[in-house]
Amino acid sequence: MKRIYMDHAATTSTDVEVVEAMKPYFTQKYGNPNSIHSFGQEAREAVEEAREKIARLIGANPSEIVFTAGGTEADNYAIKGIAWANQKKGNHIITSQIEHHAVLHSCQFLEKHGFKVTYLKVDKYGLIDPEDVKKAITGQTILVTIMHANNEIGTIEPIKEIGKIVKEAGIYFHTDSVQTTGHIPIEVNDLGVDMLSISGHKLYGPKGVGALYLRKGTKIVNLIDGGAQEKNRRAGTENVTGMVGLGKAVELAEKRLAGGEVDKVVKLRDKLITGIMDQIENVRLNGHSTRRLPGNANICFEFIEGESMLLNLDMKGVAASSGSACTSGSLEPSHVLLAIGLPPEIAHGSLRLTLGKDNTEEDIDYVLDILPKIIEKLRALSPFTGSWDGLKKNSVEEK
Amino acid sequence: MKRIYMDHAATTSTDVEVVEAMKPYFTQKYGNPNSIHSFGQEAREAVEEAREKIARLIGANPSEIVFTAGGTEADNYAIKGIAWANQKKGNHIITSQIEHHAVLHSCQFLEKHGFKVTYLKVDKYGLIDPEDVKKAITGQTILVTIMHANNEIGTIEPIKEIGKIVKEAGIYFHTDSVQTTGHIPIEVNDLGVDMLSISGHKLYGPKGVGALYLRKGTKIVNLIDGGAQEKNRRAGTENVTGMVGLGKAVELAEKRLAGGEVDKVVKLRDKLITGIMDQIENVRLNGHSTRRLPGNANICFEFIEGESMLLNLDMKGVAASSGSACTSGSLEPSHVLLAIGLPPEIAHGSLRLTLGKDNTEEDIDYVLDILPKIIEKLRALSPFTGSWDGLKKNSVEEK
Amino acid sequence: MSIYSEKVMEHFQNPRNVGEIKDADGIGEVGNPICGDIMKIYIKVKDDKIVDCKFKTFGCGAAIATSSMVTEMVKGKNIDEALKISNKAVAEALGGLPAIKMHCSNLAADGLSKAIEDYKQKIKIKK
Amino acid sequence: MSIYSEKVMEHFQNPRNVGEIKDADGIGEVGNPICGDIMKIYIKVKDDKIVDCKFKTFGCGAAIATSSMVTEMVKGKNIDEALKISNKAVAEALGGLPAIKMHCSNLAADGLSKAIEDYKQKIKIKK
Ligand SMILES: Cc1ncc(COP(=O)(O)O)c(C=O)c1O
Ligand SMILES: Cc1ncc(COP(=O)(O)O)c(C=O)c1O
Repeated sequence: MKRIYMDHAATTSTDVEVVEAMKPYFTQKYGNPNSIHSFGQEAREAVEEAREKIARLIGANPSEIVFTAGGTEADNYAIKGIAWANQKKGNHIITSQIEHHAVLHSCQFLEKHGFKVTYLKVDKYGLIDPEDVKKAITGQTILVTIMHANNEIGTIEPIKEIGKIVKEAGIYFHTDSVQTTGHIPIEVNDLGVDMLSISGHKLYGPKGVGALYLRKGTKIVNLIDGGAQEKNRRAGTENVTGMVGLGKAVELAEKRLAGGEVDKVVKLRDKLITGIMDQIENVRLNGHSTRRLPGNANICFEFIEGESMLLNLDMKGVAASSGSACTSGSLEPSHVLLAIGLPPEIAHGSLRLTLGKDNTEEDIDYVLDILPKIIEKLRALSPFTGSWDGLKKNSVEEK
Repeated sequence: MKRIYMDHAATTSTDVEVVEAMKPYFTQKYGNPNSIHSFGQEAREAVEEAREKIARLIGANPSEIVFTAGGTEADNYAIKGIAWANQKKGNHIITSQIEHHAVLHSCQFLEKHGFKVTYLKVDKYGLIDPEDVKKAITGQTILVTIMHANNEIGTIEPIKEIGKIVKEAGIYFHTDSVQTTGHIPIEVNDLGVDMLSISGHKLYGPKGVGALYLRKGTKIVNLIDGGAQEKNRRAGTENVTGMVGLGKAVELAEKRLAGGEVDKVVKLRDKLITGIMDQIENVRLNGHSTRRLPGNANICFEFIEGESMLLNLDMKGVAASSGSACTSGSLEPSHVLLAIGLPPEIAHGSLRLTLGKDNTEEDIDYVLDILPKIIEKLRALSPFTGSWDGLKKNSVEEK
Repeated sequence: MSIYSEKVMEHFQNPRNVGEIKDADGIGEVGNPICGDIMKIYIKVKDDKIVDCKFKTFGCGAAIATSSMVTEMVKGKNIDEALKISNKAVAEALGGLPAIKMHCSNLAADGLSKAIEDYKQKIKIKK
Repeated sequence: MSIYSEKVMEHFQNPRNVGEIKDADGIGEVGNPICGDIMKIYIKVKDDKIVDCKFKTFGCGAAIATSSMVTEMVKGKNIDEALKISNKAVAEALGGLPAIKMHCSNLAADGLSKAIEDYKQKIKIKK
């Protein structure tokens, strides 16, 4: 069976060229970069080369790049690290309701330790109003952390505008760029951020490696203590293959960005969205129509539930995801979909199709062919099809 | 030139079989294990298989294995996690002076947050006296963390004896097993530990992956917050290739352990140590003669400094390490060598040769051939050769 | 490879007894829009025996498969036997469910019980 | 590949002017056993000119190479010129040193200065 991967926001395949670049560092140049001997020094060279590539992509200095084990660690490091290091200055953090759990749960950890967190609301497109950031800043605020683009609905936030406000207030500014780095152009000085989180496996690099851009002079406490690696900022023997892989992935992404890859993906995405909206009734596009990630299509299909769509798509060879609770192990549907104002029963019917560099026009045609049938089949099973009137909101039981 | 790797305590090559096992998960089965579609589920299956292999090696239940990004993260997680989760019970932690920096610096982080830490002394062999652990326990003690074997001098600690004492006191017991897992037999119930840190790249697995054994019922707070991965114990998209690699490495280690690999390495190590002691004067073996890691030889050569030995060995193709300050970026020589009572000028002259599964009798012969000449050459440069009398302890300047 | 057993997937793909019974003798509704699972079970009873059973379900794979399974299990049973069918029994009949699905999405037997209660209530009123 | 430049490695492998000068006119010792670098510089002076210079060093690659380099740089220089040789100049002559080596192991010029001071002291006493 044909297999079509449309879940690139969840993870991407590791590019074949990336794997090739990593290979020698498994079995030949396998030294510890901290070792003085040639095995160590050849690994060291590779790590520093990778660091330079990342720095170049985002307009930073190589010494401002700290490797981590992924986007989640980068977020934890930035948020907890700034909090611990600057608690004498203040105990207030500003973030948004639609951040990734890596950010939200880091904030919640800090709330248990005496910090106060403001979770900013978003509008129906998932956009944060920079003015809200301004209003939320107090004399106690030490950090603002707002994601560059949302992983579920794809909305790209006005980071540059927020950056100006935060800079004026003399506060640290972090952005979770896991969904944007390598996919849209990024320049840390243009965005005005002090910290920026990157994850390898979202841009055709390996899983288990990421980076935090850390502006020179930023006062931060380590998340992971131990050896003197990463200039004393992140302990642990360097994941050399991972770093080399991330470096290569970034290099390839830079080329794609320069080569107009974004336009190609946007065109496919728009064809997909339009095709669905044209063919199927009672659907809603989540997120913003233009301020969105190139590959992201997120649509709610009323009267049915997300997981059942995913299973049907999977049986037809299409990999997708949903903001339905059932796919996450939690009970509630996606906090992002609730934050943009969707009622739970509609949030459960979301389908996220995220396109990548290897998706083709044929892939889109295929999905546009099978999806209407799947929706029809599931709606035939639904007690609500045609209207939500059957939903006895007050009589249904909690379990 | 012949290249001989004798720095296996720093890192090992990734076994060719391990790399083969990882490969499909880069470019084919690249799904996110949390995704419901087949790409995700085939990755999930691989991750759980790897978990089972690790559990089997150490006599644990698969649900008690939490993957991390390495030994350092496992140590940080265990120590900080227990501290934060149990601070209402007490604020005292017991460890030793010779722990890895991943442990020591985690403890120092906690000291800044109101915890008290006892750093137990060791004897001249680097051994901890279980009675000292007993004496150090107070009503406030919540955690004892003692390494299974020391990474520099190879001394294997009496974990089982300590485990009994700690268990009797009803306190959590963690051991850093980074240097022992896969190299000597380990059984968590026999050792009596609640937590045990593992690192992939010390046992022919990939770098950037490790695991923490976490006994069922252990009350711990996460180090890395975010998604619900690892049963809510360690957030971040799973490093599938890393986990698969660690699983395979553990599987191969289990076979080697069963096949008497340890004896082979011990024989080579003893030949190396004896050969050096017989040929060169003014040398001292660091660590214990028998209670030591199979592959570890750590010897001080008086009157000369470690880095200069390493450079000379490297020029002859031999990769080794030293406890000299010059190799670590810090100013002081190894805290381990100081803790076993060596004066700094002697600690600086340490050479660590750590053997691995692929070292041969010829490798040993080669080192025994070139090392005496190197020592002789360097001693000819030394102002102290023959005696330390020239060392004007009081007149030398601090810089 | 799937998060579900083959049996679950089989029922999910080919759910039995989908639909409503217009002149049902009892209707049971369980679930919760927050959790994302709502099941409606319709029964037709004759001489204390369940002669027909249909369902409509809004929910995940487990919700749909358990609904389908319970309608199969109940047919031909008398009311007392039917009331003994537990959610656990339905899950077992499907070859098990993933742990996270055991609570929220495994309610079909409860739905059936509710339908039977509804039937009993109606009978009472008639009498 | 090495942590050091080629020039450093060349001096490290083939250090110039190793040894002691038995009847030295000045001896300078710098360093610290904690840091693991101790250098002894011996000079022979004739008409205010340094005519010979030797060293003995306990230390890392940088310590040995800088010692060797300074003995080369100083030969034939008069005392005032020799005093102007800085640690930084020695490092530069070697094509640079790794950052972590700039402090602890780059003391050879200080050792030379000390040897010159020692010589001046001795002269004074003689006078
Ligand atoms: C005893 C010990 N603990 C912890 C570590 C840290 O492990 P990793 O390098 O995987 O973070 C090491 C090795 O570096 C070690 O030898
Ligand atoms: C916006 C965002 N932040 C953080 C993460 C976490 O990154 P990682 O999975 O590399 O830990 C993800 C993806 O999972 C993400 O989409």
